[in-house]
Amino acid sequence: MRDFILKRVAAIILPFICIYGFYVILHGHVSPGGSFAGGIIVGLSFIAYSTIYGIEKGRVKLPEKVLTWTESYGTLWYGIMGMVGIVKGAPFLANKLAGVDLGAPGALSSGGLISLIGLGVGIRVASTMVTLFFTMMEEES
Amino acid sequence: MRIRNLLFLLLALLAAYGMLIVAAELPPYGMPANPIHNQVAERYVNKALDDTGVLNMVTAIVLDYRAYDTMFETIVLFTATLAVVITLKSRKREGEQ
Amino acid sequence: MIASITANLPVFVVIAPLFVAFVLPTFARRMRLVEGLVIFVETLGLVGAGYLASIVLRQKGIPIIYQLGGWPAPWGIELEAGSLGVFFLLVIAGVSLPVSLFAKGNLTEEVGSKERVARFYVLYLLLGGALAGMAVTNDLFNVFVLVEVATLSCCGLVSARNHPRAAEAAFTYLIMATLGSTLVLGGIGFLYMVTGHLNMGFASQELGRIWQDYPHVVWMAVSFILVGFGVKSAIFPLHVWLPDAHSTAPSPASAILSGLAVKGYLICLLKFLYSVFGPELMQKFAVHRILALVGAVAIIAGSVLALTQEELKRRLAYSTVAQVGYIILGFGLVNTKGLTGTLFYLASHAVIKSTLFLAAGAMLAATGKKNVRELAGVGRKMPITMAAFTVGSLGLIGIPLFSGFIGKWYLLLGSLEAGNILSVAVIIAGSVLCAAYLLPVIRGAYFEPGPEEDWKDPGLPQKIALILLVAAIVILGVVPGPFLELAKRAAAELLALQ
Amino acid sequence: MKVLLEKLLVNYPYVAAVILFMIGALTVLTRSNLFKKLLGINIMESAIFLMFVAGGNIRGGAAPILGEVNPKSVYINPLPSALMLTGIVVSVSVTAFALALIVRLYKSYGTTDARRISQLRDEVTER
Repeated sequence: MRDFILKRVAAIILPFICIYGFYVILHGHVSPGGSFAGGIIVGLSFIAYSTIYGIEKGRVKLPEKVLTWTESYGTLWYGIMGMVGIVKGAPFLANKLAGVDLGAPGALSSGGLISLIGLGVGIRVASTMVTLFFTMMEEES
Repeated sequence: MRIRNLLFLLLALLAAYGMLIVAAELPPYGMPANPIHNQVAERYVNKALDDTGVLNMVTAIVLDYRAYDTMFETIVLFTATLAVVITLKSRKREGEQ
Repeated sequence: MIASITANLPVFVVIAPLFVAFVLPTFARRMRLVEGLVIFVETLGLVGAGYLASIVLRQKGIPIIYQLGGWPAPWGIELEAGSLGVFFLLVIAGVSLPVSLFAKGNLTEEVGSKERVARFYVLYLLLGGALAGMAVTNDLFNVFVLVEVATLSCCGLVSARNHPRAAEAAFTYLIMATLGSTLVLGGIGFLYMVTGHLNMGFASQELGRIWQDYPHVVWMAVSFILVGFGVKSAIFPLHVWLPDAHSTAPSPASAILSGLAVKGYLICLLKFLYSVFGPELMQKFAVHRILALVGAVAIIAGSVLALTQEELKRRLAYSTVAQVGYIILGFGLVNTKGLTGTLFYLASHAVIKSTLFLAAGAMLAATGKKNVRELAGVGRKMPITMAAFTVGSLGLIGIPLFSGFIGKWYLLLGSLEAGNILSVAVIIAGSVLCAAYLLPVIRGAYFEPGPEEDWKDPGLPQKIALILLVAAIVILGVVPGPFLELAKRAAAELLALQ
Repeated sequence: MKVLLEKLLVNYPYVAAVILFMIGALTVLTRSNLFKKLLGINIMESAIFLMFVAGGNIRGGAAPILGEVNPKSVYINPLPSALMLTGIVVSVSVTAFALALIVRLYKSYGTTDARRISQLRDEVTER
């Protein structure tokens, strides 16, 4: 797409969409929304970038290797957070029982491992959406 | 083909009738006394803040009480990505990389 | 350290293959490392399952309960490694280790480049993890999520073969299987709406108390779950996706799909029927009659359909439809002997069908011939492969000293105890039909002259895999000992829950 | 009959779920276009999600997030909502994979019609 207006508007809006996505991910435990919704918003900002500026430029922003790594280690991150419980002598995926500080209710840092897990899931969902989009688009061309 | 579709329609209407009877028999919609609002839901509503320290109870369930389900949910996404990639990336294209 | 590993073993057997699966895509090009890791983690799984089985046997069948996240039962998710769970864990580990050995260095032909092989292994491990999860889970919704992981990875394995027919088979499979899991989710929804519990034990208790208030709802839940798992495990009239999917997949994938994936769904169905609804409710709703009838029809129809197939892999796929019939028939005999038989038959069919599919795959790879008639004379040129095929066939027919016999024997005893003469006749007729569609293959391979071509046995890892599986068939048939003991305990536990 | 209708009137979300479910099932069974089959599956799943979420609702209840509403009102049951979050993600994954398979089939056969594809396949095997 070679539309000048579209490109300028996208250049202004897309960073904010991306940041808003991260906001939704990080505030999943104190407000509506959460890691899945936020992850999809982050993924969409990259998808919109690739549709407007062309798939090659999108690929430069997020190379295949980065996507593979976020895919794999984003999923592994969940498991590692689960192992915290086992290391502390509690069952798998324990949070309060593992002795993690739950913090003040309503604060961004509250919830112990929940916000950390949520961040991992969010990044993972974003990279999934982008990977699906790239794979299908490259097959079309 | 037309006859087969009509047959399916009849079958579906029959099944719909059965399911409507079931829908009528289910606990009345939106009543606080339904079996679904038992001690399980009560604990989630009343003690989520003490147990997990988060305000959003849905997040508390998704990422703490039933975190094991959510782990498999991310695995479903992971599986779907791999399946899509293995289906669409042909042999030739990858040989070129 | 050791203590914390053994204490968390029920969850480790599920997540160990998954963890390896997550990291595999990042070094997809280093083939030997990938293969080594897969075989390593499968071996670990076998060791873990064996240790759990020894604990459960020593505890006289008291299940190991594991509360995830430390949340007690009705609130959190609970894993239960009882006799049934460890029995199926042993089957999973015992079958998937030889299959991954068979796949070693053998997949590039059927799947493609190194990256594709690595992704194939990832899907394979994810399927293994999901099946292990099904074996130990004790939560209704968790079953649904695990079933979805298994479904998606099965369809991925089918479409891994780079061929339009594989994609078509995978699409049909995906649509049918998703239809099935939607129905399962609906059934779980009905159960949850009337009981308010997702834990199997609590839901079962609550259901026993309130089912009279909601007879239609419970009936609808039973039928949704029966049809849902019926589609997924290819019970006869719902089997239409199976022959295409299982015959077009790469050989190790066919082995694991026919041997294990179908069994995973059957184990879930067994858990729903016996641990949630309970034997008493099943008999009140006459579910056991339906199951016995459906099983009998499936045995006969599947065997007849298998007889008409020319292609070897398709014949084996239809044979799976018939053998699933035996297992469903066993679910319908609500007594200890019948359930023991059905569980043992499930295990022995898992081993036997993987052997048959792997041997058929090796023959296909060596000769390039798909049809039964073209495989004449292969027995003398590929002695080990054909010997494995022969042992597998004899086991499937139910010759004494092979594992299939014990399962069928207990099924017969169970049918006699239930006074079900029809199923006795069907079990024997099924064996005869099974001989009719498998023995011609063996006769052709050994006693008919073949073309003068240079067909060879596969490489060393493949031979070891086949020998391991054959050893498992013979050992299960000659000294079933602890394995039969586990099956008996599991059957008793399932029946005592009422 | 009258009792049935009265009860159905109370349980109207479940009736909507039944209707949606049947629309989806008929679409899957009678349409030969692969996209429509996929859409039918999605509609069926939505029906089940609707049933779950409606089951967890309480009339006049508040969304299960603390500190946002007046404390007098009751909170609805958060468990079905959490379960359906998982269900939706599963449905998204299935849709993505099915779309990929449709793209693959379209590249091989040049059509998205199931009947046409099976015809083409038979022609290929006959040759």
